[in-house]
Amino acid sequence: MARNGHAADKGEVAANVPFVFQHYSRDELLDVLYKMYVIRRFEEGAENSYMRGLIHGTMHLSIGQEAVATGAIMTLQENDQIMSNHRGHGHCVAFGADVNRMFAEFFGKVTGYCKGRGGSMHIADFKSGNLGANGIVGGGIPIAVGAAFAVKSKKEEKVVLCFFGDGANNEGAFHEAVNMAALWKLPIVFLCENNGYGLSVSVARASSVPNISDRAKGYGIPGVTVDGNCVSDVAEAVSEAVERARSGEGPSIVECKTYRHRGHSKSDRNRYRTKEEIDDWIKNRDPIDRFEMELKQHGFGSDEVFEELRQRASATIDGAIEFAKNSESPSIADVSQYVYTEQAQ
Amino acid sequence: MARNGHAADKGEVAANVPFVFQHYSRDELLDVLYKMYVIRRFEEGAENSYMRGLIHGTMHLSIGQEAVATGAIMTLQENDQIMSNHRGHGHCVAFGADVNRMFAEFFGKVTGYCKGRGGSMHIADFKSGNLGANGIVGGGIPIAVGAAFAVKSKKEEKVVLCFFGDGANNEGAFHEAVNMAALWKLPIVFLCENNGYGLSVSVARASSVPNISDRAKGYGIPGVTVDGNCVSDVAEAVSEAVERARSGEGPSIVECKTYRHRGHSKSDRNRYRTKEEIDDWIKNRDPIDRFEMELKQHGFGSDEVFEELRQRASATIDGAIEFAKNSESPSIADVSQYVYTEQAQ
Amino acid sequence: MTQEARELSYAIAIREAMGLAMEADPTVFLMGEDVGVYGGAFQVSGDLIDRFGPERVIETPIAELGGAGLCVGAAMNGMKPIFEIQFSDFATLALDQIVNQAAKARFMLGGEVSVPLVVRMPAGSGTGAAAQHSQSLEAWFAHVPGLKVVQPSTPYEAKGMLLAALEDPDPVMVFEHKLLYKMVGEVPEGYYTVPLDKAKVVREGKDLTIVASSIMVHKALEAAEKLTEEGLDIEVIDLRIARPMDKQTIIESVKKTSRLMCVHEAVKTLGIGAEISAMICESEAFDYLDAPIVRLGGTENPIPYNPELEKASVPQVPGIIEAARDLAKGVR
Amino acid sequence: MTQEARELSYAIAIREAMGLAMEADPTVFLMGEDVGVYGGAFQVSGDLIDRFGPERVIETPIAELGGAGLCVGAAMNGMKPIFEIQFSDFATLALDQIVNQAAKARFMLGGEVSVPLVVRMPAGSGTGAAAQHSQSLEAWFAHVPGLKVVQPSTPYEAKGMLLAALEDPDPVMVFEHKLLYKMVGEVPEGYYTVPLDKAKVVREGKDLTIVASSIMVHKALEAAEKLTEEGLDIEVIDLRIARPMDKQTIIESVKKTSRLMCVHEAVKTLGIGAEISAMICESEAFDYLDAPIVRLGGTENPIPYNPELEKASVPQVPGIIEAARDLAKGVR
Ligand SMILES: Cc1ncc(C[n+]2csc(CCOP(=O)(O)OP(=O)(O)O)c2C)c(N)n1
Ligand SMILES: Cc1ncc(C[n+]2csc(CCOP(=O)(O)OP(=O)(O)O)c2C)c(N)n1
Ligand SMILES: [Mg+2]
Ligand SMILES: [Mg+2]
Repeated sequence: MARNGHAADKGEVAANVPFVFQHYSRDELLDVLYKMYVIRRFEEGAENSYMRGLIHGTMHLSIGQEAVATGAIMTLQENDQIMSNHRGHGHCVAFGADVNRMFAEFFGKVTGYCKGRGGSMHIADFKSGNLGANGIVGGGIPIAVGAAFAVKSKKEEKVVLCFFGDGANNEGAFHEAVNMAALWKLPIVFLCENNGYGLSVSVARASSVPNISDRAKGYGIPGVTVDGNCVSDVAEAVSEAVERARSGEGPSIVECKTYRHRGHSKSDRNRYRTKEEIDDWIKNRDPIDRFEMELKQHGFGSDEVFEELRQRASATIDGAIEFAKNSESPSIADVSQYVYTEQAQ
Repeated sequence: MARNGHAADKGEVAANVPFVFQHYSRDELLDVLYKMYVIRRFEEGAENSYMRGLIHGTMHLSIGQEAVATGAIMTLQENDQIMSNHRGHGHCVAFGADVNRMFAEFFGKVTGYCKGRGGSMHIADFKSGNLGANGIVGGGIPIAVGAAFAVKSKKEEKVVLCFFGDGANNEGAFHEAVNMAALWKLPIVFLCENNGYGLSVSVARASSVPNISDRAKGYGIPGVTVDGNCVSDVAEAVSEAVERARSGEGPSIVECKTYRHRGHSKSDRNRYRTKEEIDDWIKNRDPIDRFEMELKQHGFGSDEVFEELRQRASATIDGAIEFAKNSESPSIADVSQYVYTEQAQ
Repeated sequence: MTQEARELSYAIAIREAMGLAMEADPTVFLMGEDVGVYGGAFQVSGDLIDRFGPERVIETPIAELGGAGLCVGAAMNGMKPIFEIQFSDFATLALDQIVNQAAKARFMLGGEVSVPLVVRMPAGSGTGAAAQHSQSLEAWFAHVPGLKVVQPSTPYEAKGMLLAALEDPDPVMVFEHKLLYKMVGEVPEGYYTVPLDKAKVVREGKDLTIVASSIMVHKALEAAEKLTEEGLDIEVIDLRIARPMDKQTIIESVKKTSRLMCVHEAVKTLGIGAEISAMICESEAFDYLDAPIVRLGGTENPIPYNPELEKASVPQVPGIIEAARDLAKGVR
Repeated sequence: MTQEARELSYAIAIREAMGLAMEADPTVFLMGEDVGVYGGAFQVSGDLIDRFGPERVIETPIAELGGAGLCVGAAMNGMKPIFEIQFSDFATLALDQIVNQAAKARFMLGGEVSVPLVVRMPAGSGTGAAAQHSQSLEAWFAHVPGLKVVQPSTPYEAKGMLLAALEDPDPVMVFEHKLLYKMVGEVPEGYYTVPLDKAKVVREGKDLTIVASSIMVHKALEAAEKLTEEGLDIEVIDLRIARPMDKQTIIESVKKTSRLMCVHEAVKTLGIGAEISAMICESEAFDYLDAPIVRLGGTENPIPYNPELEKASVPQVPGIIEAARDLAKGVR
């Protein structure tokens, strides 16, 4: 997997070769594509299960945003951590989570990452370094900064990559946390996944600046905006920010402009977006289509190769849904378990 | 009073004549000086009463910051409003409050602005448009924006001038409120009274940018920093921001750099500031000394005139303390009065 | 307007109340996240944006503290804001403005100002939204002098109490239960108010009093109905208002039935049942009690995602039946 | 280390606990506003900055929500933060992180993480700091599963409970009463803990039980002492922990004395006394009660600035005496 692999050595390459094709091997990049497929199938599988009444509650699908999760996370090293948010399935998968346990969680089963207690909005893979999704918009941002604070305190080399949405940047939590991270030069990257809307409210109607990265100026830290549907652009900007964070120079804001193909959550009638807008993004700006094309252009893949990866992704998701279905539900008697840490007497 | 008077007509004046000497009459400026004296004496009287056990609780003195309150408020018009904060005595006086009722409040008397229920941290003069001090750092900022929202809704001409400290700008409330004010172009001016410290923590140790006005960039609004010990510089910057707000162009941040001569509150041992620093501000940068000097330079006053105003200010404060002493305390039976609005049955 | 009754859903009853208030009073406005073209997360505001435009139906950025503060300031300046917090759980972000500012402003200023703020909050579990979207936090607010706290249980109450809240000069917190939004019931047309100081006996009985709030009123009624088969005659009181509590109605009922049970969805410890129980103990009704007061409330855990665990975390009809039976039959 | 006793103030006892914990465990740190060179708003951290440096005694910007969140994240990543909120009233700004994050993280993640966070908060009235700096909000936190809530009443408890809180793997809220900071009392040297699940009988008696918390323990003791003159023998229990409540100690006492009074400073409605009263009503002790349970709590208003009104807003010794006398003598 790219996340755990090493970037290919920088060699002499033509300046117009995109970043990832300069720094990652064919296998690594195909693995990124594979992850994008898995995310897409995962979300489709979740949507389908939801519609069939197998999953309840609510969920926020990231279809259309796969390049952000994969492009950002591929730049991380083994021990780095991520903070996810409510739209976190893609982050989780890209970070290497076991989709069986993810689906099991959505099905409310004990084999799930949260043993059926958390569901989609609290999905985490804590032990691997995914600090978890969050049901509170912006709620994860100070926690991520705290994780980075601990990293610095313990003099570790880790970096924390903190995902948040364009809507989240208007929360006070964002402000307080970014200020402290900047002040103390903590090893964190603030990655704003700008899909144009915070639920139904467009960025223009919610934030007083055109780009979320403009906020960076108010904190004296770097802020960049990139095409969030281009794996390479995301990876390039994030890797620069990660390097900066790792070398002790402090945080940056990387804004990735993208789009969610689906509604905000299950019950969205999409009255705040035009059909044309949605169609344009689906047909002309799909991140997977684009990455496939680029891979082909660089001779790193073919329709056959892609199709095989797609099949593999589908099989993985089908297996995960089966796993989830066949898993046990928690016992009602255990309803108050995990509230407090069980202590040896 | 300058606040209620009209600025003198702009005429042909030398470019190097300070703003207030171009736009305000001698009487108006002497009234500003008088208000500075009143604030200074007021604070001294409060401090003294506190030390003599006549006032209890805590209070935050604004000695050394008189040019901000007076310079800013002199630019306002009759119906404009202000939002004060915990260090609000000066704002209150400059806005025209009755010092008798202020002292009575500090003495916990029914004749006080809050009938003895609020004290220094909640002093207000609501009916005149001073929306009040606040015990919560940053707590007044969203309220001020809401007041401005009401002004805009009702299509009034008012402007709200919102005072806050350098420490307050790190609160999430600041961020959320400024963003909304900027987004909706509300008629408000954010006036940061930067006295170098939020309690014991210097701006450099609390904010990730050197100037609080730098935050403005993150909201896409104007931000300026001026010498807060210079009445004219304050008035010039604020009047520009007020005009902008009044004409529907939205908010600005005006940062006034100043210094508090006293400790943060009653119990401050000043371990976070050097004696040299404090002495320098007291001896060389006192805003009253400076304004006196400027008035003299422009032929608007003399030592005799000043002395007379000082005497008048002292007498006013002495009278206020007497008034407070002689006022009645609230009845204990009324302890739960004013919790809810009394409704006619 | 005629006072003819029709059937409306709880959500639409609330919308109707907001519409009536906005028509009648130009200072009323609705502010919150996604209350505009989206129609509100629970489709309560619906078409209000079309009727009143974006100047009176105001979508905020995602900023609960700022939004609440804005409404406080607007209220101080003569407006009547309705602030919708998308889920009551997010009130945790706005509490400074609600508790330290809105609730206390009048008192701190010695009566010089009123803060006629109405905060509407969808609350409660049952939607599978897990721990951060399912809490019942009304007891916190009921602990705060300066606030009024109401929990309408039917479309009728939802409309009438909201209109009363909008007439009230002080801050009123309205907890709307998410599972009630689709409940349909009779709602008079036109303007009417339900006073904010009276509980309501929704079923008369003589063997036992159940005081329930919000959705639990319906569960208690269902339990009471079932228990008639066992010959039990249960009185059910809809608490309606958590602060100020209508003690008298509860006391009278307990004096009649001599047995009291409180049912609410909030976590049992320090839920409103604790106050009801303690209040009765202090009252003249204490001497009438034939058995200890029983409380049913949420279990001592956050609301879990798994639907069975979620249900097990709050009182359900079978549990109410069992507890009521035990209480009615056991004599101490 | 020896366990020899000396007299220390409550504030210094807390400082000593923090110092001991920081010496013993490099992951412990103190974070808060002005906790560095200033020594803390109430001079609790004092010289810790000199002893442990700015990397472990961290002054934050004025940002309670962010600071709390930072501590939650640091705790998840293996640190043991002590977060000082300058006044407990400002916890209103940090509640999302405390209630929605810290308290629920372990549960929501199915036991995969612990949040060993200690939050220290000066609480209570008596300093003339008025409505936004004088609240007693512990009941809010005691309503939240996932939190522990402690209220040390003496220097001994302050040190031992804080050390216990720092050993605890879960979030513990420590409410320190401002007026107790200067109270002097015996404090053993060295390391010791006071368990976080036991109330304490601080005075034995047979006629009446008073359960008091925080500063009210001292007022209750004073009242009890005075009432010996009238021949009354009063038992006083220091509640110490509001969540999880030590029911057994209270139940045993009530079974012995048959009369119960709860005294706390928080507003009476839905203060911890409500829970104690309701809990006793549900317990086997109900049958032993010879009189209704009495609650004394704060009056139903924000804390006023005027010192006489301020005092009148919370229970004082004469009021406790009067209520205890009435309760002990009146038989129902
Ligand atoms: C504090 C808080 N406020 C509101 C919500 C409801 N809510 C959930 S997601 C969302 C939109 C978030 O927008 P953004 O940050 O852009 O993320 P996106 O959903 O677009 O990925 C809202 C309003 C919430 N969960 N938490
Ligand atoms: C929310 C909140 N946090 C902390 C405090 C305690 N406090 C009162 S004033 C103050 C410093 C404020 O600094 P600044 O905004 O610069 O104003 P200044 O006191 O310098 O005028 C602090 C920390 C408070 N009152 N409210
Ligand atoms: Mg978005
Ligand atoms: Mg300052």
